[in-house]
Amino acid sequence: MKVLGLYNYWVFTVLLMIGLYAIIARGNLVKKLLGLSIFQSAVFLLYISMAKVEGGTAPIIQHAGEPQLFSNPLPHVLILTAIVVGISTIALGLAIVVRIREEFGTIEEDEIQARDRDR
Amino acid sequence: MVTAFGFVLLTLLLVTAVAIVVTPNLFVAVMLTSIFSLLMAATFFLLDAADVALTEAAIGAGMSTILFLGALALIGEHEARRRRRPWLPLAVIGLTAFTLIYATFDKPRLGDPAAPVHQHVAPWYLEQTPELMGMSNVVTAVLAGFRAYDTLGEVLVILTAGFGVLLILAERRAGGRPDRPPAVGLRHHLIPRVVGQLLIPFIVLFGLYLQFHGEFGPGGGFQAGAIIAVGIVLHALLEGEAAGRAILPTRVLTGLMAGGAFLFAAVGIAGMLLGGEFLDYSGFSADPVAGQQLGVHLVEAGVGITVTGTLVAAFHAFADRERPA
Amino acid sequence: MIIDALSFAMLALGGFFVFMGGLGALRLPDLYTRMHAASLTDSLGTLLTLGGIMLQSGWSLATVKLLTILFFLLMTGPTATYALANAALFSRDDGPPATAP
Amino acid sequence: MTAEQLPALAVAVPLAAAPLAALLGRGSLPWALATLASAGAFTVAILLAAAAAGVEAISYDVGGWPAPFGIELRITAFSALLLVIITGASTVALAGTKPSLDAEVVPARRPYFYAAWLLAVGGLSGIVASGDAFNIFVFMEVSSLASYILIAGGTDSRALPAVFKYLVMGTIGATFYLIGVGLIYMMTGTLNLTDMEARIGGVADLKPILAAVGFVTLGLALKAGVFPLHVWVPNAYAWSPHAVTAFIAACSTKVSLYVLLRFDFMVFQGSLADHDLRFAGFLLPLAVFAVLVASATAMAEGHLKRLLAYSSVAQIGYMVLGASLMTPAGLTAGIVHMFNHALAKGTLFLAVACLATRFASLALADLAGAARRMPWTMAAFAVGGLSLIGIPGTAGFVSKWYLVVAALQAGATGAALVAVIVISSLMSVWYVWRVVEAAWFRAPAGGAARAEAPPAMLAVLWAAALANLWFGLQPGLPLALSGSAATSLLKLVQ
Repeated sequence: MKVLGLYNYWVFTVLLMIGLYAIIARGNLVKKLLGLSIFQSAVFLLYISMAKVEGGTAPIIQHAGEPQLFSNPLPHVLILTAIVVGISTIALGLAIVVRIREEFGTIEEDEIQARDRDR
Repeated sequence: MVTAFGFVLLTLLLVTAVAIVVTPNLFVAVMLTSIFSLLMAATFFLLDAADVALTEAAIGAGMSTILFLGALALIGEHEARRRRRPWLPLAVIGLTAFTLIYATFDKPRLGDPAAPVHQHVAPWYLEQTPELMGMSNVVTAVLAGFRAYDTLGEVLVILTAGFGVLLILAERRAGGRPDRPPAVGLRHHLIPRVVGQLLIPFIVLFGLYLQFHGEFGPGGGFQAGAIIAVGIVLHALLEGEAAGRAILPTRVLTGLMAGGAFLFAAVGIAGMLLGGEFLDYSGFSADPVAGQQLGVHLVEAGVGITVTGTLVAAFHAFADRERPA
Repeated sequence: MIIDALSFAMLALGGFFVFMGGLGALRLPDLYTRMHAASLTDSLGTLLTLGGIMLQSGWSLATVKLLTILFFLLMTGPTATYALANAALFSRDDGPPATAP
Repeated sequence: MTAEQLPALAVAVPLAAAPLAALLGRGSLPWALATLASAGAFTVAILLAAAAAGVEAISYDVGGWPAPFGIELRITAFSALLLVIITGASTVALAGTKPSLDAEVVPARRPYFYAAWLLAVGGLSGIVASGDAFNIFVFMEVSSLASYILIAGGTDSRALPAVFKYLVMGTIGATFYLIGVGLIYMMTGTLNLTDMEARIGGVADLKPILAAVGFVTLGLALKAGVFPLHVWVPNAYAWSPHAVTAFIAACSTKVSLYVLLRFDFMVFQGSLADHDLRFAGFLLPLAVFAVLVASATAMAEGHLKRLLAYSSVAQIGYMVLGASLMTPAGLTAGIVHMFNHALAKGTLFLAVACLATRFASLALADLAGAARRMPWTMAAFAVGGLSLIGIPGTAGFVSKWYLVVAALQAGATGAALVAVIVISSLMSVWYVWRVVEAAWFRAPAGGAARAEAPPAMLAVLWAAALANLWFGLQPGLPLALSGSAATSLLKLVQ
């Protein structure tokens, strides 16, 4: 069970790496943003996985007073925040990419660099 | 059974992520990202994070996809293929992966109730929420109450992003295609239009339900704001950009964005004026618990207003732009 | 007992249609036939699956919610298929015939 | 409102003013509100600095919830110093560059631009005021997103690729930080920094903590522009509006450095044996490379703003160098250099903003004879340059002197470090001289008619230049704050 219990963390690691690879190795700016979005989602998975309690339920107290087992609410709160931060970054990044496309006529990193140098 | 299902979902997540990176068509990649978000939302739900799942579905799979598509309409969908030397990225990734895998070996097993993460602060929230806040959704109580300051920061992040999109796309460039017909949406397509119009009231209603029911069940300002924004965006998609703008002009949207955030900050400052700390709601009413609830309502309202305004404004900023020649 | 058996049959059949829909979307030659296959998932697949779950949940709030979900899916699914077909018809671009969608 | 509310006010004033600035239309009103709110925050910061100088920390429970459950604001001497730097730089940069801002920010963008400026101020203040690890992440994102907007807010389209690179690298840095915080939270169950310090010692399984050290340090080093993670810095500084460069160059990377030191000295030091040695072993070489390589690049750089940006990377190296000596003197030097560098670089970039009102291009070749056309501007630039080099009598000398003293205490490596400091100072003489030579000793291309910057800009520029001299001769206040910051950071290092 030890291995199964860590599967979430391994998926987190691999997703993180896939995202990071897309960011670093891909020249297309939209691809980079998509990679960034995977990269951030991976971290959400890390937090939510650590919040899980075996046999627990969502932290909504139905019958006050009865002892119940709940999953940890704090990481949920943190990740709610992080999701919003994520889409904010993506939206801003997309706006910049649109402007780059208008100014430079391309969204490939190396072509932008080439045109940047010509100016 | 649930474990096995989670296992499958996680594996699908991996497959989808690889497909996103590999596909040369950006449009396909964006649609796959939407699927990725839905799978992620399902995973969160299995891990008992109902609120997070709702947010991921509404924001990750919904709004984020719409924004990507709006941008792709201006950018074009093909990725250029180039041979690049992948050694440096691979080295960086290898090192990071090694660190993380190394770290996992001492991590507590998934779901272990004795893990340190469940010991210190978290039980306090679960115990004190009914007493101090008088609400059943602990996530909402922590989000808008105990850690409301974080949430203020979060509202400001999305406000900043909204202002950023408006600022960056404020500059209009000549050289768009003049012969392009004005965007009329799906006005000439009867079936989607009728069905879509039928759905919009329900979408908005569901958003409002989430807004006001957040204390008792999954929901709250972020989810509500995102879903209401989707409803408004759907209207603009069906009736055309101009009609969408007519019901909520940029001026109004800016007002909503700024107003919601200012409402949140003002609630905080009111707490100070009433003799407490910043964001202390207990002074709002003679009964501290009622004061807390009022404060949470106001704060969530601010969140909902800002999120709606920002997402709709960001959509219009992309949709209302002419594609460069 | 009978209800259990019925719901099991519905779930299994629903799963089968979803699978066939997916297979068709992958294997059929062009966009329109693929869409035809995919709509199988939308209609029969969801109907049977949700029906099976409804039988399991009995008369409760969950059933009402499931009915609502079913209602929305039955409305949006065909509309989405229509919009897709329409877009394909207007752009006259069926895509390369033998690649995965 | 009483003095107890000051920590919250330091953050709330700019943040509450930000949405209002967006509603004030396209005229000068947003600018006026931003300047006013910034000046208000500056006043709060000075009051806080006075209050924090004598005590270990001022603690403030947001929402009235006690510390590990609610979010705590924690103002130490270190954070108060940074608050002064942030709000001071913002106020000066806003007040002193109105004509330059009017020229560079088109009217349609102004309401959002000034709102973003206030959000950047509030976000940076929020980071240094916060005592909660996740809260720091949230405000880091507020300030980062706002900075991206400010940098892209001008008319130079070269800023766009630069800001995209900054956005991607900044997000990676912030996400790495978030991973690190998650790992620590996983092992300690708390997010409050003080609480973390106390509980991290009880963690038996150290592997996640070690990984967290790596992620937090790397993520923050990325955001701080520590060599070799500085590649986003030069272009982001160079092509942004000049007022923005003056503001961001003065404070933004230093705030990330602050968080880095806060974590490494206070949180990790308590639990990990020899953490200080590993920290120094990792950062000291990077600092030395930063100082030497970035200075050398600046020597060869042909564009004034990029030259100054590379110099900033080198100066970050000095701060890291001081910190990684792990002695009170070294840390004091590193921290006081944050203040003095903000003064010097702020002055230099303000002078650049003045130059840009009359010169279309800021390439060194195009600045020939600038001193004949704008003698007052260039004189102030020279004062800032002297302070950057570290000539006695200027603020820059104070930190260089402390740095040399601290290095001399460090034995054999110390002597080598002194050599590095001396060599790099000579290099900075070279690159400042290149500007001076172009401005004074080359014939102007066009006419040599006097065309000074607007008087309001000159007045603020000279106030900043004179501050360099004042704090060179009277370094008591920043030194006292830095010294007390260094002592509190080092309390866990044996």
